[in-house]
Formats: sequence, structure tokens, C-alpha cells
Amino acid sequence: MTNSPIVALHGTPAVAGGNAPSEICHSPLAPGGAHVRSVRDEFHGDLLEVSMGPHHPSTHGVFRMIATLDGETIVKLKPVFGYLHRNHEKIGENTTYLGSMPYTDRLDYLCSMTNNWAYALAVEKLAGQPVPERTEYLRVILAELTRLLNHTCLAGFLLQDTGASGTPLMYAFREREKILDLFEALSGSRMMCNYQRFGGCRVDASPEWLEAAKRLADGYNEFLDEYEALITGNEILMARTQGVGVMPRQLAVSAGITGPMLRAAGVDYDIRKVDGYGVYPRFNFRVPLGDHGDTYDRYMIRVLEMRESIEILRQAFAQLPSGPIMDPKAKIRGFKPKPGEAYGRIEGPKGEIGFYLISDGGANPYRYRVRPPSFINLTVLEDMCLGHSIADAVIILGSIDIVLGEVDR
Amino acid sequence: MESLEQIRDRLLSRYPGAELSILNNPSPSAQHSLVVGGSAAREIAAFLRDDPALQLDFCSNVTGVDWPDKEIVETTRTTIPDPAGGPPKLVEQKTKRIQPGYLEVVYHLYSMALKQGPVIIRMRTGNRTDQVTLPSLTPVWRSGEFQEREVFDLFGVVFDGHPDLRRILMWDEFKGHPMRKDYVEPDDYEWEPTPHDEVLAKAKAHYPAPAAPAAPGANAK
Amino acid sequence: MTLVQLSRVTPGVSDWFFQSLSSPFIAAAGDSRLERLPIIARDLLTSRLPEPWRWWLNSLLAILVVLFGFAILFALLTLVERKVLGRVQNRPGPNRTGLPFTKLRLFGLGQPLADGIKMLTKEDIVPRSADKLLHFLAPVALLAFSILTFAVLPFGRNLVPVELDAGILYFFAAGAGTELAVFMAGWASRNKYSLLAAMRALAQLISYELPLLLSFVPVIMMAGTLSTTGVVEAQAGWKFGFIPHWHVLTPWGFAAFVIFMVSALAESNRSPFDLPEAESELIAGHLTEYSGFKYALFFMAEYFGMCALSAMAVTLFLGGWRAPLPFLEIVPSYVWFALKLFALLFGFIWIRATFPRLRIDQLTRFAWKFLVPMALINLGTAAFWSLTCNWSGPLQLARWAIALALVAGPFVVMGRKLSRDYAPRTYRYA
Amino acid sequence: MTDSANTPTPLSDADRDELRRQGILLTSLEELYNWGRSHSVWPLQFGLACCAIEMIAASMARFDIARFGSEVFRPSPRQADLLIVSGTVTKKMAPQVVRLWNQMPEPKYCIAMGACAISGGPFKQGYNVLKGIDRYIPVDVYIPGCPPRPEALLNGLMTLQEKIRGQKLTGPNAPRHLRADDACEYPVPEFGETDLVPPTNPEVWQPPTIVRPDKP
Amino acid sequence: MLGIGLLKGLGVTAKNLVGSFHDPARLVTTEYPEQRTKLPENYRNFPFLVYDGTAAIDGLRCVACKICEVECPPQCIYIIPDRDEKGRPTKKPKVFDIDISVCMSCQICVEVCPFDAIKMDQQYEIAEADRFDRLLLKREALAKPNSYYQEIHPAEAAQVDAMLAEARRKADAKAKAAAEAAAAKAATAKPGAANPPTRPPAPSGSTPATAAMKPATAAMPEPAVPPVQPTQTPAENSATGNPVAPKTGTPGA
Repeated sequence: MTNSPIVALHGTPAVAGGNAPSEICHSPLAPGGAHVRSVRDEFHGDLLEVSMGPHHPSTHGVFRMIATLDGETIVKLKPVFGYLHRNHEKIGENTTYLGSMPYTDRLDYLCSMTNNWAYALAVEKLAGQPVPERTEYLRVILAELTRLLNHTCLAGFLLQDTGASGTPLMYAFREREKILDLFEALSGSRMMCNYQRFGGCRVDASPEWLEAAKRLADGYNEFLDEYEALITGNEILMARTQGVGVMPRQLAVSAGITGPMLRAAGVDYDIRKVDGYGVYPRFNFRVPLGDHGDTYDRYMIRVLEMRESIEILRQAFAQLPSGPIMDPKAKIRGFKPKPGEAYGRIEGPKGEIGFYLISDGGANPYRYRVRPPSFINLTVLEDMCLGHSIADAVIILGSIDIVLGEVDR
Repeated sequence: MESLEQIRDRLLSRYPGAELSILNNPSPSAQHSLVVGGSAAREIAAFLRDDPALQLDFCSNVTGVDWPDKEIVETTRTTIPDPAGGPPKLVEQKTKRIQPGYLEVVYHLYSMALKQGPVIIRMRTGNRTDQVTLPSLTPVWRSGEFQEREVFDLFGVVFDGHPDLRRILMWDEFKGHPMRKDYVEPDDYEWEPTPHDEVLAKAKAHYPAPAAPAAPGANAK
Repeated sequence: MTLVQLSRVTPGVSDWFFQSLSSPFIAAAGDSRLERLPIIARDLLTSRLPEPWRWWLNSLLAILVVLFGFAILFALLTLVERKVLGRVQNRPGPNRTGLPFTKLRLFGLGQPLADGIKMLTKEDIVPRSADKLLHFLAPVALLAFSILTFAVLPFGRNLVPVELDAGILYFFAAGAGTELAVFMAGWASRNKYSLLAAMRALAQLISYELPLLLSFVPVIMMAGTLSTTGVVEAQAGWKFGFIPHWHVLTPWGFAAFVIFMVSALAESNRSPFDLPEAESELIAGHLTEYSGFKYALFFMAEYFGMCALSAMAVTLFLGGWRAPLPFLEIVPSYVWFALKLFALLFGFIWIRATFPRLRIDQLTRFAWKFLVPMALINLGTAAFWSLTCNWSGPLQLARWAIALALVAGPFVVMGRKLSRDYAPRTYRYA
Repeated sequence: MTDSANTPTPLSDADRDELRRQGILLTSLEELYNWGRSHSVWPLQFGLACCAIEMIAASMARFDIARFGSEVFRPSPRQADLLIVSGTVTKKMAPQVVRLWNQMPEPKYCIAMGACAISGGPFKQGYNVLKGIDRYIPVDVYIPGCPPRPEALLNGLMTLQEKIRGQKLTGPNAPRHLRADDACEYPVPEFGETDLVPPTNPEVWQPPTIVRPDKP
Repeated sequence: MLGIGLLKGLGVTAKNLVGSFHDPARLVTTEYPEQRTKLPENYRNFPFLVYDGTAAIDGLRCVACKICEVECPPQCIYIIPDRDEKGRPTKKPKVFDIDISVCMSCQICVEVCPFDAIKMDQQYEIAEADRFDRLLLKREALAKPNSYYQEIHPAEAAQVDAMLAEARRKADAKAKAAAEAAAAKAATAKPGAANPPTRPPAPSGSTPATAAMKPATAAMPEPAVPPVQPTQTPAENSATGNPVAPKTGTPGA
């Protein structure tokens, strides 16, 4: 076996450059040998190549996997991207800083509020723009609501992938609608909130809105209990997910996995704790960690995170100060930060969502880059799927929690 | 955490020949970065990852930046003493020169073990046309695998040592690198009812010539 | 054709209907007009005809009634399934499609009609590379096999289309043909997903054929007959006047019933065993390349199979058409049969609304490592039960205790073994 | 704006009664056929982007597309009647969408849901975004919005049902699948060096020309 | 024991099945065409142009300043300012097109408009068979009266109206002061001259609407903060919105 494993798997090495990858790939690439994958000869037996997607019921959009199957066992799996590559970054460089804000809604279209926040945070870092305290609290409230929304939807979609006929998804969306009602009442749109501004936010939350949000947060544990009664103890689900798609710790760190997926692998890294952005240091919450790193852990970590989010929400409602929502010096039109660059990141529901901006002093960013968590989390898809069956690949993909708007941008 | 200068000094003492410089970031974010020459980049990256004081085991973000060729007009002023004995004459001489552009790849590194960061390292290609090869850092941080492919696809940086360098977002037959600043997108402006600026200019190619200038703004079909 | 031939070679079938009127099993209530309504109606139509014609026409009528009855049941069932699924999922389900040309909505009763019209008129696509003959034959065969199974089901007192001595054997023999048809569909489509589905279907259907067959062997042992009417007769009467002698109310019978229903779920490709169709994995599995009416036929066959297996479960375990309590016998027998059938079909829908899907290896493992041993042990339990049928008094209690232990013990042990790989977890916090 | 005056209006009840009184069997059959297919529109389970989430939401408990008999989202195009193009069609995806459309059996319908599917929407300036799926396949109903509310999708579905009910099976206005010149298969574009080849299907895509003066 | 989790799950679905017949929390469907959920006041779909008074086109608040056209991220607005016979701009849009097949409902046009001329509509039941004609909204389709705006966004509209009225009052006062000053000046310059002019000298813009708009701009010279913060807390609301009745007439007409 002179060839490195990765090359054997990837077939033709590269397009250009005539690189000779074998020397590097031979070395222990990452601590823990992250690149060591099971390898089989392509001509070993009767292999079947199945192209799943871009139109496939459980690729969560237009993702595509080319799976080589031995029977039903996956021996090779190539993700294919780009079916929803809608040039977000190029458009971001051709429009103003403010103009990109509504586009960030469409990145991860389930969590527009956190995308907004990440972008606003990056721009505020770039321009040195302070944010009023009330807005910081509102941001936390909305981000945690978004986390509830996203994790609820994920739990529903994951179960849909395992073949439940829509019932868990329906319950998840029943709750999602309640959160969307809140978003709509506050920002005017169900999904595309376009809510944050640099140095504040667009609309203040009325007391009635806060009351409604509080009611929702208080009642959410009840829903989670019901949902867990339906699903968590279900033997079929446990059999389907436990031990499936195990991601080792070392691989997770090396591959830049973030979010619940990383914590399911047992790595204690939550940007809310690490960076302490916003007013998160003022809240008391715990970070659940998984010990197995399998699909069940990834599901359960999200459920537990939702329960923590409810705690954060309760504290935030209790502490919410009054005051302005917009920094008086903040500019809406004619916003031109000084030359420089900034990378701002927050803990989105799917992982670290970051924005990297380079300003040349103009009205448009010179470089506008999104660090998409679900795209980078997909790095380990093949590693997790190898040796499992095609039915497992579907739920492993589901447990990564991808949204194609963000993967392909 | 160590400052960037300390890191640089330690790196220089370890790899004396390495090309390292610090790029200052004037913005309030104060995220300064370390410009690393391509030759020893992979060793330096491995050092950053494995050094116990740094342990930058998490490469969060990999991105490309295109800096196109810039035409720089330099004005040199020379005083020529007046042979006639008058006051010396100030002569302005303008020279145009093309500052060659380059492609830049930026890595944002964090440490999950020590919960610190970011350390930003950048690598630059020689130019934008033929010297676009940089060492791939995917062998050091696996998270670069797709992101470097994306930089290859959209910017055209060739990563030497990348295990699977193919186009990732665009289709394989695609020519060009769309995220470069000078990329011109294909023309499909047959129906552009609300164009402005350069879109308008492009869309006009599809418009019939206005029949009569007397009816400006008429939305005739 | 097969049906007719079978009935002709079986002795005594031709005049079974007449004999049955004076059958000793008819209870007093069974003589009511309502009870005999189907037979009276049939006789009205055919009694004037000469004997050989009469037999033919009677058979034809039986076939037509069964076919149309189940076709209507199928239509209704699709609607009921959609509505029940809807209700489970906090929504009303189809409720706007009523009578054509009117504004009547009738709670969506017109939905199956609309679906039928659309399906019938939809373009039929056969892939260019498909095996055209097999592609066409698969739905036809599937439907034919499922319809054949209806021949021996006792739908009510004296209401069995064909009285066969080996009716149960015939039922499962005919039912086994569906496996072939599913494989034909998957193979002929020339589609990778269909092929995978076909392989899955074979593995699944053959695996579950075994527990299915083993689960009702105790019933045959107890009843001492392979005839469906015989099995129903064996469950006649009430203990203490109110506990019916249904097989399901014995320890072995209950276990057998559960095994039978689980296998029936798998045999009819219903969730959580809908692996061949597995929407989230294999698009539509073996149905991927079927459009229009062929697809409708598949759909129909699936529901027919579900109905047939439920009806057989009713016959074998739930006392067939018998009323649960003596005084309820005034309700006609076929109504009881229908009610029990609906209850089981509702169970199918309910389970579909709740469970995720198994994986193919777990599915087969469940069949071979759990259901088959359970069914075999259950055979022993049933043998014990039949050997001790004359125990009485406190011994009766001991009989129950031993039988229950014989059922529950292996269930717990093997269940543990089966679920060894997974367990609920607790999580730590950073 | 919302009266949908341009959609073919179905027969009025009075007309229907008149026709029925005259005992025109064909008319009744036609109506029954149209009624059947209008009440059993099974969409393809096919989501592209953000609008797909709203499409899913429309099938969920709050909005319940099942009331219209359309909750049967078929994953296989062979069994679907309605292609809801829900989201941005990129150039990389466009051939697959056309292929899916070709794989669906007639009679089939297409709803372009959301700004991106109609015209490329906010992303139309992108180099990889198709400016409207109607460049390649015929669209029956356009639902603008970014994304349209689920109610808007239901409204679009009802508009489509009205349209189907109003179709005459013979004559020049016959639905596409009953016309002799029906293109059974729409040409699937191929990947070119920068764009799809061909960039449009001229048989489907006939935009009106715009005359704009030079901007002052 | 094997099966307990399954039975629990069956229990949950059974609870929901039974609950759907008596518990409104378990039958959450809004049967859309017949029932509708009430849209929140903040809901936004597509922009429309507000006009004052009854004349739809003449009363438009829009002055064709093209700020929204420039700021619109997907560039779905197209404006050509109108000119009078002499070629001077009349501060009215001659063409104002919004391509709602492109619009992403982001509300940035509303935020950047210094004249409160463009607002977000709540009409979402749009399904058309022709996109070229029906989805390109012209000036005529976009113009909607202020009363409509007050109807769909009551709190916001009251605030805007109050602000506009305040600006108009200030402008009037300023004009009056200017007129008085001019009169005084005239009086001092030409003592015993005839009546001072009854009308204040018209500002540079010729149409009355512009006269009213001018001060509005003056009130917000640089829209650094969003000109309208749609929902304020009620306290703020009542503080700003009390004295002025909603204006209906065209200002200055």
C-alpha cells in the first residue's frame, strides 16, 4: 500500500498543479490519525454506485452524495456541493454593508436571527461600534429562540429521515410556528427577519411581545417532554442511531467541527462560553457533552441544549433592562468603516457562524466571507458513513444538521 | 496568550529561514495577522498546532482574498536648479507602474484545548496568473479540506498537497474563478425591468433601440 | 381461474351454501334476517336459475362482492389513513374534496374518487431500458396474488367465498406470491433504487414469512384444522359466560397474535417495516419507476394485502366473525368481522403514525433472532396448554402462571439480548 | 392585483347548468376529469432553498395542505403531478430540474414559488443563478414573495386548481398534454464554460422586450 | 423492557389523536381560505407608495430622490424622475417600478426613505400566471392612500403622521417667520409701502407637495438613525403621537 489512503479513495488526485500528495498524506496528518479511513479496492466486487441527490427526499435540499455500495454498505461516499451556490459572497462584495444583512437571512434560512447577529457582530468589530445593553439582551433572547427553533426542526427532520411518517416533524413544526409567530410579530417576517443593525436592532420588543415570548419559553419544556416521550425512549430510534456515525474527538477537532456536533463528540467548546460575546457571561447555563459521538448523542445534545436555552431565556427575560435599542452614533445609510479587517463569530445553532470582512474604506466590503458551520461540519461525512449502510448515511447526514443555503452559499 | 510578535519571534528562532512578517490591522478589531511565506508554511502550521503553549488545533476559517494588479501612479518631485540662476524649478515626474496583484489565503486559527485565539495566518501567491501555488494546510488541519477546495474553485489558488483538489461549488467544466475581482459573469439580461448602473449598461444590449426619444420611460412591450 | 379450479376440485364446495344453512353451529341469533341478509339477497338473484348456472353465478357474485367490497374499503381506507394521520399530527387531513359538481364537502369523502380519476388518466411511463413485460406484469401479479387470498376468508357466519379444507395453507401460499411480484417490480424498473429495494424486499419478506407461518401453527394445533371456518368454530363459546374463547385471550394466543401482527406489518411493507419503499432512503423503492395506474395498483395491492392479513388475524386469533359477548350476537356476524378488521387496520395506521423505520439488518435480525425463536417457544407453550386442558381449580391458575412464564420469560431474555447494543443514556455537563 | 383576472376563469355555475341541461355527456366527463385532477394534485417532494421550508410548513399542521388533497408529497417524479420550484435554481441545478420535469408524467403542472424561482430574485445578480426557471420549463403559476407565506402557496395551489378546472380538453386552449404539438421532453441544458448551453429554451422563454430611455 | 418506549410513543400519538377532537392546542390548523390568522402589525411583504389626499399619482409622497433605488439590495426598484416642460425636475416619479418577482421584502427601502413615502404592504395572496406583466408593479398599482397605511400599520402610521405634521408645522412657522421678516424688512425699507405679500414666497421647489416635503427633509437632515422605528413601546408612542390628528389632505394644497 504505497498510496495514501485518501488518494486511493479520492481517485484522481487533483485538477491542476501536478501535486504529489502522497508524501504529506503519509505522515500522521492529524493527531489521532484523522485521515485513516478504511480502504477497499475499487474492483473488489460488485459495487454499485448510487447518486443520492440533488433531488432526494432526505438530503435536506439539493445536497448530493455519490455513494459506492457493496450490498448496502457504503465503501465510498463523495459529497457534491454547489447546487445551491447562489454567490452570496460575491453579492456581498457588490452591495453595501447594510444591504448584505437581508442576504444573511438566506444563508441558514432556519436561523436568520443568529446569522444577523453574527454579521452585525463582525461589522461592529470592524467599525468599533458599541451596542446598547437592551439590544444585547434582545439578541440573546432571539438567538436562543432561534436555537430552540433550529434544534426542534432538526429533531423533526432527523426523525423524518429515520422514516417516521411525519408525526415528529409535524409536532416540531407546530412549535416552530409558535416561535415564528414571535419573530413575525417582532421583525415582520417569519423566516427572513433582517432584524439586527450595526449598533442595535431595528424594532424594540413591546411588553406584550416579551410576555408572549416568556409564555413560550415557560411552556417549551412541556413540549420537549412530550416529544421525548414520543421519540427518545423509542427502541427503534435507539437501535437506529446508537453507535451509528461515530465521530472521534480528535477527528472532530481537526476537522473544525463546531456546535452540537462537536460537543456530542465530547469536546467542551461553546463559543458562548469561550468568547463570551454579547451578554452571555451574565447567564448561568451548562454545556451538555456526549461521550460516544454518535448520531444519538448528536440528537440528545440538541435536546439538552434546548433545555439550557430555556434557562437562558428565563434569565434574560428577568434581567432585560430598558433603554435605547440603537446606539445614537450608529449609521444606517452611508456606513463606511475604516480600512481594516475583522472576523466575528458566534455560536449559531449549527456551530460557529462567522463573518470575515475586509474593508477598504468604501461603502461595500472589499471581501465578505461567511464561515459556514454546516459546510465545514460536512467534512467528516464520509468518515462517519464508511462501513455503514445507506439507511445510516441518511440519518448521519440528518444529524449533521445542514442547511444548503449555508453549505453552498 | 502570547502576542503575535512573540509567536513570530519563537517561530523565527525555530525556523530561521522562514519568511514571516506581521500585517497590522488598523481597524478597531485589532486582529493582526502573520504573513507566512509559502516555503515553510506547513512546518510552521504544524508547529502552531502542536506547540504546547499555543495548541492551535482548530482551524476555523479558510478564505481567499483577491488583490488585483494595481496601477500605481508615482509622482517624483525633483528640483532642478535653474541654470539661469533663478530659484530652483520643481519638476513633477509621473511614472506609472503596475503593482502586481496576488491571491491571499487567510487562515483563522483557534485553540480548542486552551480556548484561545484567534491567530490569523496569511499566505500570498506570487501573482494572479502563473505563480498561484501555495502549500495546502489540509494535512495539518482537516477542516481545510473543503474550504481550500472552495478557494481553489472560486479564486484559483492551487494548493499543493491537497488530497482532492477539484472544483467544489461550480461544475467541473467551468472556466474562470468567479470570486476574483475581475471576473465577468455571463450575460443573461434579456428581461431586466429594473436595472441600474452596470446592469443597466449590460441590459441595454438586449433592448431594442428606442423608437422615438419622445416617449422616455414608456414601458412599451 | 385458479380460484374457480380450486373450488371445483374441493369436494362439497358446490353445495356448501345449502348445507351451511342447516349447519349445527348456527346459534339462535344467527337465524335473524339481518344475519342472513347477504344470503337472502344472493338467493333472490340466483334461486330461479338451473343448478349448474346457479353455482357459477353464485361464485361470480361472491367474487364480485368481495372485489367491490374491498375496492371500496381500499378507497375508504386511504382516506381514513390520511385523516387519522392528520388527526394524530394535529391537523384535519383531506376535507375539501366532496361530491363532484357540487359544493358539498362531505368531510373529504370525494378524495379517493378524485385520486382515482387522476391516477387512471395519468400518463403511463415505462423507462426505455426497463424490462417492459416484467414492468407491466409486476403490479398485475401483485394485485392478483393479494386478491387470491380473499377467497378463503370467512367474512361472516356462512360467508366464505370458497370453503377449503386447507384454507389457511392456501391463504399463505397465495400470499407468498407477492414477494415475487415486488422483486419483479424492482428488477424490471432498471433503476438502482428499485434494485436495492427489490433486494431489501426479498430479504425482508422471506425473513418474515417464517415467523408469520410459525406464529399460527399453535392455532392450527389447537383447532385441529386448516380450514378457516374450522378455526372460527374452535373459538366459539364463552368462558363463565362472558370471556370469549378467542385464541388471543390465552397466553400463547396473545404471543402468537403479536408475532403474527408484527410479521404482518413486515409482510405488507408497512411502517416501521416499509424498507422496500423507504421514502427517505430509496426515493420510492420498487415503486420509483411506476406512474399512473400501475402505481395505483401497487398501492391497492398493499392495502389489499394489509386487509387480507388483518382479516386472517381476526380469523385466527380474534374469534373471526364471532361477537365478543353473548348478548351482542344480535348484531350480524359480518358486522363484527368488519369491526374487528377495522380495529386492526386502525392499529396499522396508528403504528405508521408513530414509529420510525428499522434498518435492514436490524429488521432481519429481529425476525431471525427474536420472532422465530419466540414463535418456536410459543409452539411449546401451546403444546403445554393443550396438554393441560383438563386442569381445573387451582391447577387452572398454575396452568396460567406456567404459560405466562413460558411466554414472558423468553420475551424478557431475548428482548434484553436484542437491545443489548443500545440503552437510554445520561449526559454530563461541562 | 389579486383578482387573478388573467387566469382562465372557470365556467360559471349558470353556464354549467345550461350545458348539463342540454345533456352534453362530454362536458360532464370533461368536468369530472378536471375535477378529479384538480383535487388530487400531488406535489413532488422537492425543495431547493428557503422557500422549501415554507413549502414544508404549508404541509404541516398549521396550514395543512392536506385539506386540498395535496399532502401526498411523492419523492419520485413518476408519481407526482406538480413541480413546486421552491427556491433558487442555480445553473448547476437547472439541468436536474428540467430532467425532473421531463420525468414527470402528464398532466403535470409547475408552480414557481418565490422570487428566486420566478426571476432569480435577490440572487439574480449571481454568476451561478438562473434567472427564473421559466427559461427552461413552462410555469403555470408564479407566487412572488421571499419566501411567500405558506398561505400564499395555498393560494397559489387554489389558483392552479381553478386553472385546471377551467381547462377545455379540445380546441386551441386545450391543456398542454392534449395538444399535438406538445413537447414531451424539454431539452436539458448542458454545462458550458461559463453558462448553461443553451442559456434559454426559446420555445418556452419569450420575454417581452423592454424599451428604456437612457437614464438621466 | 423491550417495547416500553414504543408503547410510550403510541401513547403520545393516541393522546394527540384524541386531543384533536376536543383540544384546540392539538388541532392547530387554520383552514386558510375561510379562516385567516391575524397578521401582526409589523408584517411586511412588498412595498407600496403612500399618497396623501385622493389623487393617487399627484399625491405621492415620493420625490423620486432614488435613495431607495440605490439602497435596494436586490435592485428591484426603478425610478425615472419626472420633469416639467422646461426640463426641470418636478420631484415626482415619472416611472416608479417595483419588480415584486425580485423583491426580497427586506424593508430597507422603507428604512432609508427620508420622506416616509414607501411602506410595506401586507397583501400576500398573489399568484399570477404571467410574470412579465403582472409582477412588475407600476406606479399606479403601487400607490395606496395614507388611510390604507393607517389601516395596516396603525401605530407606525400614527407616528409617521405625527412626525410629518410636526415637520409641516415647523415649516409653516419658519415660512411665516421668514415672511414676517421679509415684510418687516420691506416695511423698514419702504415705509408706507403697500400690503405685505399675503403668501410667503414659495421655496425653490415649485409644486406644493415639495414645499411640504422640504421641511420634512430639514427635520431629518441626515437620516443617520432609521427615520421610523416602527414599533415603539406604548409609552413612547403616546408621547409622540398625541396631539396631531392623522392628516388627510395634501399638504400645502
